[in-house]
Amino acid sequence: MLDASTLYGLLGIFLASLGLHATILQRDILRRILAINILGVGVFLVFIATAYNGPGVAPDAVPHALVLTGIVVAVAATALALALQRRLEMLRRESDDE
Amino acid sequence: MTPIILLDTLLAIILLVLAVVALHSENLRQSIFVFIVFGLVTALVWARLGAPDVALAEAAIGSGIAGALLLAALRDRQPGCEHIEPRPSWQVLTVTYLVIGVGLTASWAFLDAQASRSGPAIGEMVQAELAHSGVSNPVTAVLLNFRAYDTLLELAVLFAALIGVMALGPERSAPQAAGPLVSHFVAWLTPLLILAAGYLLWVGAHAPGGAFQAGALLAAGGIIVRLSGKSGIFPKGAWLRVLAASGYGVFLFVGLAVMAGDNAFLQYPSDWAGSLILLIEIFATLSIAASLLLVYLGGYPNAWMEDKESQHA
Amino acid sequence: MIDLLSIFLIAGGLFFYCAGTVGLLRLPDTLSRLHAVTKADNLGLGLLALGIALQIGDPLSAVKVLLIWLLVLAASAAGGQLIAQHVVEQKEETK
Amino acid sequence: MNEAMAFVIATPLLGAMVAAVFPRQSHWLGVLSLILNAVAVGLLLAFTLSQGKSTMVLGGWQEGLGIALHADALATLMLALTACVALAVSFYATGYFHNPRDAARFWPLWLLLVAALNGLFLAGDLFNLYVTLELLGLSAVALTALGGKRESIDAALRYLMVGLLGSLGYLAGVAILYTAFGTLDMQQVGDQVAVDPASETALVLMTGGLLLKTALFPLHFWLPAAHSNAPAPVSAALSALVVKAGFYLVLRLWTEVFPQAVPEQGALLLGVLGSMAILWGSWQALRAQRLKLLAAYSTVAQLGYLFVGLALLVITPAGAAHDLVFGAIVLMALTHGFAKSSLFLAIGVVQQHAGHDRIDHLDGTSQRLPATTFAIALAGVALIGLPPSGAFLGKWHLISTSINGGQWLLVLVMGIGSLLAAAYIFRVLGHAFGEAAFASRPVNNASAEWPALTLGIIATLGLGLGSAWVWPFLGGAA
Repeated sequence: MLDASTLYGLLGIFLASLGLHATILQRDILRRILAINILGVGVFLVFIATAYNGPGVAPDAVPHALVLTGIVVAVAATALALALQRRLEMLRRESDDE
Repeated sequence: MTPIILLDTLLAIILLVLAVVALHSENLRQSIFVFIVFGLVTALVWARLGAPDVALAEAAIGSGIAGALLLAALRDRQPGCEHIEPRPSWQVLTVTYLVIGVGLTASWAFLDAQASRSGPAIGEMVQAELAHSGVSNPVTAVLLNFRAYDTLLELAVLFAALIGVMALGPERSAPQAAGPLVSHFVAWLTPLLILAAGYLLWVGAHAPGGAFQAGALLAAGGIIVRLSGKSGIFPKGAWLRVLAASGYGVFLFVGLAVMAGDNAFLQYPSDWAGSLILLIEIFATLSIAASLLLVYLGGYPNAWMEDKESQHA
Repeated sequence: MIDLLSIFLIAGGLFFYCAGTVGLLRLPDTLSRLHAVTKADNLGLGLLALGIALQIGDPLSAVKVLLIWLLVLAASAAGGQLIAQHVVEQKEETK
Repeated sequence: MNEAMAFVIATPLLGAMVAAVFPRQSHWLGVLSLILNAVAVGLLLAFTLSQGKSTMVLGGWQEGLGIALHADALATLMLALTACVALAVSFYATGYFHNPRDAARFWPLWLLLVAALNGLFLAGDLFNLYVTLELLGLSAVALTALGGKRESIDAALRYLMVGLLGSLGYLAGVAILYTAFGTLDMQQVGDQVAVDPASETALVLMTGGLLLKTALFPLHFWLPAAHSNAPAPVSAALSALVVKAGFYLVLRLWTEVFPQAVPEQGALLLGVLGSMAILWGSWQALRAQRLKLLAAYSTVAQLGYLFVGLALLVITPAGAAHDLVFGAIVLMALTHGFAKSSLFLAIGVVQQHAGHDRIDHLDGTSQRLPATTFAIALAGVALIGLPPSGAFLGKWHLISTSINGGQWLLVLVMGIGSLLAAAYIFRVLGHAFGEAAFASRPVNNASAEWPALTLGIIATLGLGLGSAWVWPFLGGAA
């Protein structure tokens, strides 16, 4: 019998694989940023699945805290990546105008 | 088949479908909207797995703020630059097989790890020491006491991203003022959001919530205010700089100050732990909100310096 | 009795949700889709909230659920108006 | 020694904060906080030399619940390298970033990068390492983008994506380890690791992620663009320190956390990849048209030596020979850190004076910039591995261990690598000492030139002549 922890752990690995695949293969940078976010969610899901101890039992709080940290780090990285991309497009437009 | 497994399977399928659509939809705008929905469903999964703190953060940051960032990036994009040649099929095939291999190996390892799980997890130590941490929400205890150092560095990561974004050209121009209905709604919603953020911050000590969720909520309020064309109410100049840096600054000062009493770095005296954690969280909330709002601007914020320098930036 | 009322309200809420979703999928243009979704979903959520509020013993929490409904109402009014405004502007541009 | 450890991490973090809040004063605030950092590192090094390894569990909790910091010989040596290079780079940067706006961006990011490195070298916790890796990665990317040109931004963006992929790979490994062992503490994980699917897969995922970050061939594709398009002081830090951080973690993981689970084939693979990195990196450095690109490819090659050393370390059974190889690796890493930062800073001086860094047009540099040319020569001696540099001793021990173990292929690779390194260094020096078309007076710009020269002297003379104490220090603490 598949328990929730196993189901969601494997789902996390599946999502991470999908994200990894698209991160490597996509060309458009916005799509790659999106893909790497999904890869991150997949890894976080493994942590949260591990923390789950079954219904009615308090889950392990440590992975929850780790994932919270991970979410903030991910959004920081996303913001930096998008700003770099924005700058790149600005410079591209300038050089096209010349 | 218990009903809960049915629900789990359904959630898993929805999540997978959303991920595939977000990753491979032809239309980038659609991809981003589906990604935002993906974030919200992920938050449901966190709630289902007994992680309400993470669910709140995911909905506010992973889906909300990240979605706003992506949408803003999409709006900046000039039409016509999306034409990109597809990759040769040998590359696609190689990567696909490689990723399948990695995924299967990781699944096998995960199953093995679950089966062979040995010894008490540190989660049990958390429960045992919770009473000495100064708060009763175990996630807050881990974030701000047991593993406070991680959180300190994480605030530094956010700060690094902020300074990095600032070096990349001018900020996005503010949108023109929205219609009367929206302005009215924003005027009504903003105090409510501030109230909700304050509540989340305070409640984090003993129930789901805390600095990150509160900060993200404040930042979301800030983004809405900015989108409605009223940026005048935000702090400027030195105040803004202090605010952005205060998150890890206050944390660091507290961490060092407690060493005066012959303690380790970040070892709060147990009588003071609750108050010190609240102090750190207040500044973390404000600084997270300021940082997230500033990175949303996508470049050098005009408000960072109040003098001539900012005009050329 | 209360249970029965809850079931009735929640079922009604679900019905309106389904109607709204069908409208979203089947109607031809943005404005009419918006019309279907905002009306039907707001009513659906209201019924759901009422049904759930009846199940909560604690009156304070029940009020909270209804407050959530009010917030969503306000947000969807503002959001709907924004989308509609956008559509109108686009139409004027293409004219 | 808790205070010293806390200050090693706190001084650059505090410096970043005040430099951001007072942007006009950022130059001297930045230098001041790195001087204080160097003092803290000096205290820690002195303590570790006399007392051996020390440990602090943050928050005063028991290890496992709280995050542990360990200062052992290896960690303090890396901290000392970072502190010295950081000071030299900082003095150089005060003259490099004339524009106050650039300075206001550079200092907070640069101090956060140093804080991340210090945190990474001391960390004893797998998830904390992830956070330090991300802090390191994001600040390194943002610094690379300070170059401002389209190539710099392009390189920074690719650097960011690769870095994120690497750290998520690492994090996936941590997730599996936590599932299996329920702890994040490196020692506690190390006690439980065995030859089982969970440990082996975690090892592969974490090593793979780190190899991507540390640019081992063939995962080096992003490095030359990033390192050659960043501003000169940033290039120096990236090549000398940041890629070393990834190698340092692989070394720690393979020797302390996973020694039970490391398969022989893993060592073989690292040896092969390291050898190819030596040959390919040296060859590309020889063909490079620009000085900065040459230096960047030379980093690819030098990382190869470190991984060849690690492969030798894994297959050498514990004992005197094992300790010898370990010391040789550390010595080579330190020497490369000093030499490469010296080279990049010197190139920065050349570039600012000549307006370009094309190797074929450098004739006459030795007359205009004698001190800088001397620094390039000193760094070159260390990169080739000539005596009396520290790299000579390191390479000598690696080669003699290979001969004793019958690894003739490795001996051949290291020989060819040294010849290629000699060729690319002498190609640069040949042009630098060549006759210029226009006679020009020597320039004396001490503030820009002495940091490179000092680092070069430490790499060649300091570490070469003083290296005898590295082995007892490492051995005594191990």
